[in-house]
This record gives sequence, structure tokens and C-alpha cells, in this order.
Amino acid sequence: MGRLSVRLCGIELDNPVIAASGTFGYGYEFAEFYDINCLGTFSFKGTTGEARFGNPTPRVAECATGMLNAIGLQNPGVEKVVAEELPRLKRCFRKPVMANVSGFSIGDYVYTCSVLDKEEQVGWLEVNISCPNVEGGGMVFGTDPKAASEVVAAVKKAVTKPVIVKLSPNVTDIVSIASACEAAGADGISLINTIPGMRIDLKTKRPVLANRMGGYSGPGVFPIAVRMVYQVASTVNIPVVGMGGVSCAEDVIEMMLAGATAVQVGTANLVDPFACRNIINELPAVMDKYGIDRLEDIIGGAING
Amino acid sequence: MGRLSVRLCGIELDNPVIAASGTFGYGYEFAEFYDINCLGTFSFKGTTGEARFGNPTPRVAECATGMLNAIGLQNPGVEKVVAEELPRLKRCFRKPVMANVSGFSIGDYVYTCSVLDKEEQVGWLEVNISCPNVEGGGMVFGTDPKAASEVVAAVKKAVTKPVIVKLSPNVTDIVSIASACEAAGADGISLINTIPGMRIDLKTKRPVLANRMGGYSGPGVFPIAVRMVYQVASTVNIPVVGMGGVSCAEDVIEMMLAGATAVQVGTANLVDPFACRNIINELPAVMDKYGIDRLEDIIGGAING
Amino acid sequence: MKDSIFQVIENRALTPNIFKMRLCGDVSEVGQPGQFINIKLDGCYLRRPLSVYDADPISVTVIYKVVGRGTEIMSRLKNGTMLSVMTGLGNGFDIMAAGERPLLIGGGAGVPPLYLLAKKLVERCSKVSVVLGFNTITDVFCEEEFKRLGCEVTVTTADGSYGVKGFVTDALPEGYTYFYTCGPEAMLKAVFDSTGTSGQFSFEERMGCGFGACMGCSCKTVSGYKRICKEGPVLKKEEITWEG
Amino acid sequence: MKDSIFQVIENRALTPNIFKMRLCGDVSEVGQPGQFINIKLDGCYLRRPLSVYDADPISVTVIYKVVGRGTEIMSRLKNGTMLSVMTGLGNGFDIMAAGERPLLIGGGAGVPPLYLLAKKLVERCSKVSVVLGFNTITDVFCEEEFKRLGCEVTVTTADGSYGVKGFVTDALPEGYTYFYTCGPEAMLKAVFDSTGTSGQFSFEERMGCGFGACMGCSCKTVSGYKRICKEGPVLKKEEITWEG
Ligand SMILES: Cc1cc2nc3c(=O)[nH]c(=O)nc-3n(C[C@H](O)[C@H](O)[C@H](O)COP(=O)(O)OP(=O)(O)OC[C@H]3O[C@@H](n4cnc5c(N)ncnc54)[C@H](O)[C@@H]3O)c2cc1C
Ligand SMILES: Cc1cc2nc3c(=O)[nH]c(=O)nc-3n(C[C@H](O)[C@H](O)[C@H](O)COP(=O)(O)OP(=O)(O)OC[C@H]3O[C@@H](n4cnc5c(N)ncnc54)[C@H](O)[C@@H]3O)c2cc1C
Ligand SMILES: Cc1cc2nc3c(=O)[nH]c(=O)nc-3n(C[C@H](O)[C@H](O)[C@H](O)COP(=O)(O)O)c2cc1C
Ligand SMILES: Cc1cc2nc3c(=O)[nH]c(=O)nc-3n(C[C@H](O)[C@H](O)[C@H](O)COP(=O)(O)O)c2cc1C
Ligand code: FES
Ligand code: FES
Repeated sequence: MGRLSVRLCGIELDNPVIAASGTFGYGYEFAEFYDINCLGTFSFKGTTGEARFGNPTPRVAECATGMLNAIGLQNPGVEKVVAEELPRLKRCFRKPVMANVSGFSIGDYVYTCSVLDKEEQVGWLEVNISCPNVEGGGMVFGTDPKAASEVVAAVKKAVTKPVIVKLSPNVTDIVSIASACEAAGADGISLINTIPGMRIDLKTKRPVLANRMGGYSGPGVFPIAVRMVYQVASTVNIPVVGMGGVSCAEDVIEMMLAGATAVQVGTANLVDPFACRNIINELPAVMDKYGIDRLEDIIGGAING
Repeated sequence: MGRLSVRLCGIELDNPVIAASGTFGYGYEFAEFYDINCLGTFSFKGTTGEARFGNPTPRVAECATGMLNAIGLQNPGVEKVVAEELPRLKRCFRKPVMANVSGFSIGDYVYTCSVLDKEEQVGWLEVNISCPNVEGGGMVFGTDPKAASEVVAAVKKAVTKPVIVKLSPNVTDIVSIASACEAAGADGISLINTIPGMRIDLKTKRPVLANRMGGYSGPGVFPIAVRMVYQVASTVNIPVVGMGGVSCAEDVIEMMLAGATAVQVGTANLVDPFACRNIINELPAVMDKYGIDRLEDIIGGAING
Repeated sequence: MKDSIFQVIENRALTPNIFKMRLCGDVSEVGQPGQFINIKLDGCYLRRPLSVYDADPISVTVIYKVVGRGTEIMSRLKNGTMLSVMTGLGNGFDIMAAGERPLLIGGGAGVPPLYLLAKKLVERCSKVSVVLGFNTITDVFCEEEFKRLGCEVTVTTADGSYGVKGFVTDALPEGYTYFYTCGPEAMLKAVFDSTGTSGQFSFEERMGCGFGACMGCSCKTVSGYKRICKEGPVLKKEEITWEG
Repeated sequence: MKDSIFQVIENRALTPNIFKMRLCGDVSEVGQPGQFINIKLDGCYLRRPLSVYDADPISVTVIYKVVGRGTEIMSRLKNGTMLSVMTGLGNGFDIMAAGERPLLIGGGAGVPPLYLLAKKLVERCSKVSVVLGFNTITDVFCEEEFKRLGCEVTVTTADGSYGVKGFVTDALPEGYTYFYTCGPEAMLKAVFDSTGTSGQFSFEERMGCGFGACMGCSCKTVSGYKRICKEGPVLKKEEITWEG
């Protein structure tokens, strides 16, 4: 194992840097810029059972250090992903990929996960529970420990690959949600998803986004993300994948010290398509600067001790 | 009434700009820089029944666009505030001031509020319910609608001046907390307080703050604050005081379009002691640019319509 | 697509709020007229997309209207400033469809991408007509540039202070074989309804990435959703639905 | 206290990671030795506090160690850069207490504020002794400057590569009437324990505002909490408790 490598739910990553879901498409746009095999891996665009067209535009709004998005989970549906996107990806990416799954009912999640579970290219299932629970009256799965654990338990029964549950930060008590997921059998926790936010256009005097609210991401959320990763990693005994505003090698190390086994980079990719590659290239020098020999050694280093 | 003036719970403010609690001391440090009577008003440092020394240092940490603080409500206690701070303030500020109150039990809040309610200089009581509820087992008053409404109801019974309840953003559903406060008799809602966050020092590999976590404030929280102000203002029928990351006249207008009747400026004062005065001076030109005649007319302008 | 460093070598006002900026750098990916570049500015988190106005072997030129913080910052950039610029974005206009007498219809800040297009079309068509619409006389720019290429140029102003009084649709010439248009959405709709031939429309949409990664700019077409930054910004008339 | 614009007129390395920067501007509030200024840097949200090293009627000089992002940015500032600087912060050293033979004890990045202090003390005292502690020979700075003022200077290095081997407390002279010290907290504690007279200590603390508004820098003393930025950074020996 190299200086940078980490083990995530039994699979070794050459480095802890994972491009985050929704900011890396199905990979090949970035393969036009560089060889994406340098990544630890990436999490592909949130996939649902049925195709989704998403929300009306404008879907993005700028913030001082970050952005809002209200894409609305646009994706071609899991069957097309398996039939078209994965074969296309295979030509430019030879590592196990993280399959990001969304749903609006437990059945939805189970269906999509079990389809993707069968795909050889898929290494992990990343189950995004920040979607409204249609059966549960629109409440978001990820804001209620009981609803969250039901999704996890159902998915775990249907699949063989490691299940990483992706949490919404928009909760009073992130630890109770994470613990419920762990108890329900989750193999890992990833966080944070975007934080609900809004921008208003002073010219039109209306919200910038057609959807009015959107998810806030980018450097502005970093201190919140570090805190939540720390809280969750201090409590659960499964690996935590940290993300939220990570933009440089120092941020990766800070997330790992907070308890992240691997670190996702999202919005940074949109502004600089080379963001992940640059971060990976910078890691060894930054590790030297802070006297870090192997990244695996620092996971959770800031907790207690 | 001037172009900039607004009415907050029956008291007219020359302009909607209020310096936020904890970032403006008891006013006189800023009076050394400029005549603070140009402010709409300011909210003084969170005051408790007993004197508090607060947390060990480091108490502040820098973020990309903002800061963390874990001051821990250092204040001389309400009796000294009345005996020493208010008379000293009187010499440099002739407007009604907002009295920010914290507490660790309902009795605490009631005591401090009723003492301050009697002070002629006090215009409004701003009741900060982001403190841990010692009786309720450490849970924060502001994260539970029931606990929040109990504080509000008890305080309302004990005072005559308008009670503005200051909410913590660290909740799944801000609207339910705001509605509970309204139902319990609150005269206004102010939000947002800081968001729990953490930074880790790569050199020491420990959290920067002695308290490990602190409250995140500054421009990085602005989109979250605008969203919450919008959500709350869309629901309640009492005035909302908006804050969180406001740093320029445009931000004030955005907050007002989201539904704020008045706008507090916090962290910006720490970086630039003239922040509030500059914002007030810039407002007329920015209003002209966006075709705004009177600020009162735009309150909640982005809601529905 | 390429992300590289460009240097500002010219940046000046054409009208009180329209600026022309020439950027020197690796233009190997600056290809089709109608494609755009995406500029990273100090002080703005997202990049700013601008159509290619003109290009030569060492530089690319854009013309932009100051409408907000980013373009305001841009207007103050000095010669010599280095910028990270992504080039070769979007599909661009398909010039093969032009026929003998294409018509170019531009409105305000939508005029710039038509210039490089006109440059290409005058080489292959017998006549290229251009209609440029502005609000008022002080907004008019680029009329001379199109004339110098040999195009037949009509200018309209909404207030009649210059050229034909009215909108571009009040001054469409007869006998064009095909059209290309770019401008505010209300103008595009009017052009859609007023034109007799087929044609191509260049759209604007708020963008997260500008290179197809975020789905921020998706737009409904008769053949499903398309990303304005990737399968657009140019859509054919036949593809367009106006439902958003 | 005053917030105004200063211009960088000198910024150069004294050692591989210690820089000297001279800032030209309104110095009317730069008063007592031991006071500090607070500098706003492009790219850092909070200001950076630095002690006044020297001052004259048109400028103020600081000496700083590059330890993180802010000081790194600072070290790359070019002459002519304009900075927003708050001046006249903190209480400063009380020079009236010095007696005839004061002793100044500085460690590393804590040396700078002692220079302006020494400058004032040499005017009123019969002898001013200075002990400067560093890690190694390449870290040593300012020895000559103190000597030129007429001070009796002893330098210590932890590794013995220059001057006396050891810590400042291994080289304290005899017969001083009072002392002033600034340096890392571990050194301050050692000085506290090793000194026979009364004296003054300059402390560092992470700051939110630097002018008394946020309570970010409060520190326990025998007479209650004090703000390092306002009632500090200088505390008298008698006031100090080491409980944080
Ligand atoms: C493919 C394409 C080509 C373009 N070509 C030109 C051109 O040649 N000349 C020109 O003047 N303008 C052009 N625009 C519009 C230009 O991108 C915007 O005017 C500019 O981004 C506004 O930035 P701002 O910071 O000044 O405005 P702000 O309103 O402060 O910007 C806030 C955010 O909204 C985005 N935004 C605002 N208006 C638009 C818009 N109309 N289209 C897309 N995003 C917007 C900004 O990029 C930024 O992310 C083009 C847009 C697109 C999508
Ligand atoms: C009153 C006072 C006077 C000072 N005088 C000098 C001086 O003359 N020369 C000198 O080299 N240094 C001095 N310092 C320390 C100097 O302020 C820090 O080294 C500097 O702020 C580090 O900034 P950075 O961005 O490089 O480090 P980072 O670690 O990246 O800074 C992150 C944050 O922590 C704060 N911080 C980090 N270290 C310190 C510290 N030791 N003290 C206070 N805040 C810190 C920064 O200001 C910033 O807010 C003084 C500090 C204080 C409080
Ligand atoms: C445009 C965009 C689309 C996103 N789509 C998804 C998605 O489909 N599924 C998901 O789990 N997270 C999605 N996210 C959230 C990111 O994966 C990530 O959790 C979040 O943006 C925080 O990280 P960042 O600040 O590095 O972007 C999306 C984020 C953005 C900006
Ligand atoms: C240093 C500091 C101290 C604060 N102390 C208090 C306080 O005592 N009471 C309170 O209600 N809010 C307190 N706050 C929160 C602010 O009043 C404000 O709600 C928050 O910082 C968001 O606004 P801003 O981003 O403009 O700072 C404090 C904030 C800071 C930065
Ligand atoms: S802007 Fe990101 S896909 Fe078009
Ligand atoms: S740093 Fe704000 S009070 Fe001292």
C-alpha cells in the first residue's frame, strides 16, 4: 500500500480522493481533460429507478464561496445507466466506481440498488437519503432516524456490495441519524450532502432558482462539514466518507483528521475540472509539510487523544 | 418616515441595520470609531443572570469566508450590565437598544428579561434560545418547539416590552420552531444564530478551538440565512429580523426581500468596525440602482407574488 | 475543451456598458462560431460564460455587457491580467445549413457570436444579411464591423433613435434561405414566430460548470433534455419547445 | 484606534522565514511600544495582528514569522500594495516601571515589540540588557539593531550554534531592576519562574476583532478576565495566573 492509499469497506483506494456525485457526471466529460484513473474513485450522478428530467431552470445560483443547485436528480434511469453509461465509462475508468442511488420510496431504493449491485464495475452503493419520502408524506428520509434505518435495512437485504449511506446535513442531530444507519447495517456513512439555501435576484426581486431553494455546496460549507464528520466519526464504528467544500490537499487532510476514511470533492470540479487531479498531486508535499507519513494513520487523528 | 426607516414591533428605526449581539460589545468600543447613533439600533452582548467567564481560549478560528466562535457567553451578569454598561452606553447612544438575553433555565430567562425590561434604554428583548437547557438535560431550547414555546410564554408573562426570539439554525425544521414561538406570544423572530462548525489545525492535529466546536458566522452562512428567513417569514405573521453573513447594502436588501423587517450585521463588524455605518451610507445608492423607493415596501417582496 | 491561462491584451468600452476584451493564449480549441469560453475571475466563485466574438491564431475576443458583479469586475481588468479560461465549449452554429442567403439576427448582448459566424458565412454565401436590434442609439455597437465584412446590415432601435424604429422582427429582410439568431429570450421567441425558414438559435442559461458535468443548464427540446453548455448553446428551430 | 490605508514600502526577508515590512500611512495612533496593529489581507477573512517593531512620523514597521496562510500571503506583498490596517491597538508596555537597569527578554517571533521598547528605555535608563533566544543560528535576527541602540545583548540558541547554548533563562544577567518579555508561552512561563523582580509579559491569543468587541481573546488574570487585545497584550507579572 502506498502513502496515500486507504481502505474503504474492504476495497483499497490508491488515494482517498473521490469525485462527488452530481459533479462528475458519469465520468467521461472529465476523461476529456485527464486520465481519471488517477482518482481514488468517483461517485456517479444520483441514479433513480425511472428517468428524471429534474427541475426547471435556473437550476444554479452563485454564492460568495460556493453555489446553490436544484438540479432535481436529472438522470436517465438505472436501466439506461447500466445499458449505456457504464459501458461508456468502462472505456475510460478501470477502477470500481461508487454508484450513487436516490429514491422516493423504499421500494425505489431497493430496486435501483439491486440492479446496480449486479454490475461488476460498481464497488460501493452510495445511498443518498436526502430525497423526500413520498410514502412518508414528503418528509425527507434522511431527517428521521426511523425512516433512514428502514431504507438501509431494506437495501442491505437486497445487495451484496458495501452500502454507504449519504446523509443530509439539514438535521438537528446528525449523530442520531448516523447511528440509526449503522444499527440498520450500513457499511459506511458519507456526508455532507448540500445544505438548503436561497439566493434572491435584486433585479427581478425573485429567488434566483426556479425551484426557489437549492442545495448549498462549496468552500462556504466546509466548517459545517468538518464538524459533522467529526461528530459522526466520533460515534460510529464504520468508515466515514467526508465531503463538503473540499478544494485543496489541506482540506483533505483536515477532513481525515476529523475522521474521514476517504474524502469526496464536489463543487470544486465544476469550477476547475482538474481539481481532483491537482489535489492528489499536491497531497505528498502537503503531507511532508505536516509530518504525515501515511494518510491512513491520520484518520480521526483530531478525535480525543 | 424616511426612505430607509422601518417599524419593528411598534418602534421606528431610522434604518433597518442593527449590529448583532456579541459582535458589538455594549457599544462603546465602536463609539470610539464613529457616532453609533447612525445605526437602526444594536443588540448588546448576550447577557445572563449571573456573570459568566466563558470558554477557554482559543475561542475563535478563521474560515474561508467567516469565522468560528466559542466565546461561551462571557458577560458581567445582568446586574452589572444595568449598573455599569447601560449608564456608560447612555453617554454615546440615545436610541432604544436591543437587549440580548441568554439563560440555562426558564427561571434564568425570566429573571434576566424582567430586570432588563425595566430599563428605559431597552427597546426590545432579544431572547437567544440557542443555549443548552440545563433542566431539560442539556438539549438546546431552540431545537425543540415545546421547550422554545415554554421559554417564550414564561418571558412574555414577565415583561412589557416586545420579545424577539432568536432562533438557532441547527434544526431540521426551522418553521416549526418559529411557529411555536409565535403561538407562545413572541412579538418577533430573529435568525440566524451561528451554525455549529469545526476547524482542525494541521500542525497540532487538534481542533483549533479549545471547545472543539464553535459557531460559524460570516458571508459563508448567508445563503442558509436567506433561506431560513424566507421560510419563516413566509409562515409567521410577526416581524422577522434577518441576519447571517450580511456584509453590504445588497445583502441587506436581499434579506429584506426574503422577508426581514430589519437586518442584523454581526461578524462584518469584527473585520471592519465601520461595516454598519458603511452599509447604511451605501443603502440609498443601491436602492436607486434596483429601483427601490422605500425599504419598507420590499419586505418579503420575494415571497410568492 | 481546454483550460489554460490567457492574458488580457485589450479591454475597452464600445458603449457605456458594452466592453470588448481580447485575450491572448492557447486558442487551439477555439473552433466553431457560436461556441463559448468560460472565464474564472478573482472574486467570483463560478466562471462567466461568454461567446467567442472573434478569434485569430494567437487570441480570442469577446464582447460583453456589464450586468452584474462578474462583468463589472471584468470591465476593470487591466492589460496583462492573467485569467484561467476554458475554451472550446458548446456545439456552435452549423454553417453548412446556411444556403445562399443566410440572415443573422442579433439583439443587444446577443450580437457578439454572430460576428465570427458572419466572417465564415461571407466566404461561402452570395449574400449575408444582418439585423441588429438595440434599445437606443447609445447602445449600438458592431454595425461597422459587420459592414466591413460585406454584410447587408440593418439596425433597429426600440425608441427609433437610430436606424429602423422597432424590434428586429420589424426589419427582417425578404428572401433569406436560413437564419441564425442570438439575443434575449423574448426576442428569440418573436424571431421564432416571425421567420419563414428554418434556423438556429443560441440560448443562454445559468451554468454551474459549462462543460457538461453538473446538469445545471438542461433545457427541454422535442428530442429530450439537452445541456445548453454541451449539446447547446445552439439549438435548431425544429428542436425547440418553449416550455422551459 | 484608527483604521486606515497603509502602503507597503519595504518587505524583505531577514532570515529564511522572518520578514520585515514597513508600512507608510497615518501613524497618529501608533503610540506605546508593545501595542500592535491588525492587518487585513486579500484572501484572509480575519485580520492578522502584529506588534509594532518600530515607528517614525510617516511609517510603522513590523517583523513577522511566516507560519501559515496569512503570513505567507504577507511575505509575497510587493512594494506599493495598499492594505487596510488598524493601529493603536492594545495597552502596550508601561515604561515608567523600568527602573535604572531594565532587562528585555525576547524569544523568536516575540522579539519585535522589544525593539521600540528598547529605543524608549535607552533614553531614560542607565543600562538596558537584552536577551534574545532562538532555535538555531539561521533564525537569529535583530541582534545588531539592539546593539546599535546601546543595549547589552546576549543571544541564546537552543542548539548552541550561536551565542550561549540553551534557553533565554540560561542567560539572564544579574542586577536588573525590572523586566519585559515577549515570546512563546513556554518561554514566558520559564521567565516567570526564573526572574527575581517584577516585570511585564506580552501575550498572544487568537483574535476575532483585535479591538475589544468580540471577547475572543479573553484571558484569566488575578483581577478577573482581561481582553488580550484591549487590556493586554501586556500583563504585569502580578496579574498573571497560568490557568488559561
Ligand atoms: C453560452 C453563453 C454565452 C454568452 N455570451 C455572452 C456574450 O457574448 N456577451 C455577453 O454580454 N453576455 C453573454 N452571456 C451572458 C453572460 O454570461 C452573463 O451576462 C454574465 O455571466 C453575467 O455575469 P455577472 O456576474 O455580471 O452577473 P450576475 O447576475 O452578478 O451573475 C450571477 C450569476 O448568474 C450568472 N448569469 C447572470 N446572467 C446570466 C446570463 N444571461 N446567462 C448565463 N448566466 C448568467 C452568472 O454567470 C453568475 O453565475 C452568455 C451566456 C451564455 C450562457
Ligand atoms: C498582539 C499580537 C502581536 C503579535 N505580534 C507578532 C509579531 O510581531 N511578529 C510575529 O511574527 N507574530 C506576531 N503575532 C502572531 C501573529 O499574529 C500570527 O503568527 C499570525 O496571525 C499567523 O497568521 P497566519 O495566517 O500565517 O497563520 P494561520 O495559522 O494560518 O492563521 C489562522 C488564524 O489563526 C490566527 N493565529 C495563528 N497563530 C497565531 C498567534 N500566534 N497569535 C494570534 N493569532 C494567531 C491567525 O491570526 C488567523 O486568524 C502576534 C500576535 C498577537 C496576538
Ligand atoms: C450540481 C450538483 C449536483 C449534485 N447531485 C447530487 C446527486 O445526484 N446525488 C448526491 O448524493 N449528491 C449530489 N450532490 C451533492 C454532492 O455530491 C456533495 O455532497 C455536496 O455538493 C457537498 O460537497 P462539495 O461542497 O464538495 O460540492 C450534488 C452537488 C452539486 C453541486
Ligand atoms: C463573536 C461572536 C459572539 C456572538 N455572541 C452572541 C451572543 O452573545 N448572543 C447571540 O444571540 N448571538 C451571538 N452571536 C451570533 C450573532 O449575533 C449572529 O447571530 C451570527 O453571528 C450571524 O450573523 P453574522 O454572520 O452577521 O455574524 C455571536 C456571534 C459572534 C461572531
Ligand atoms: S453548466 Fe454544467 S452541465 Fe451545463
Ligand atoms: S479579539 Fe475581539 S475582544 Fe479581543
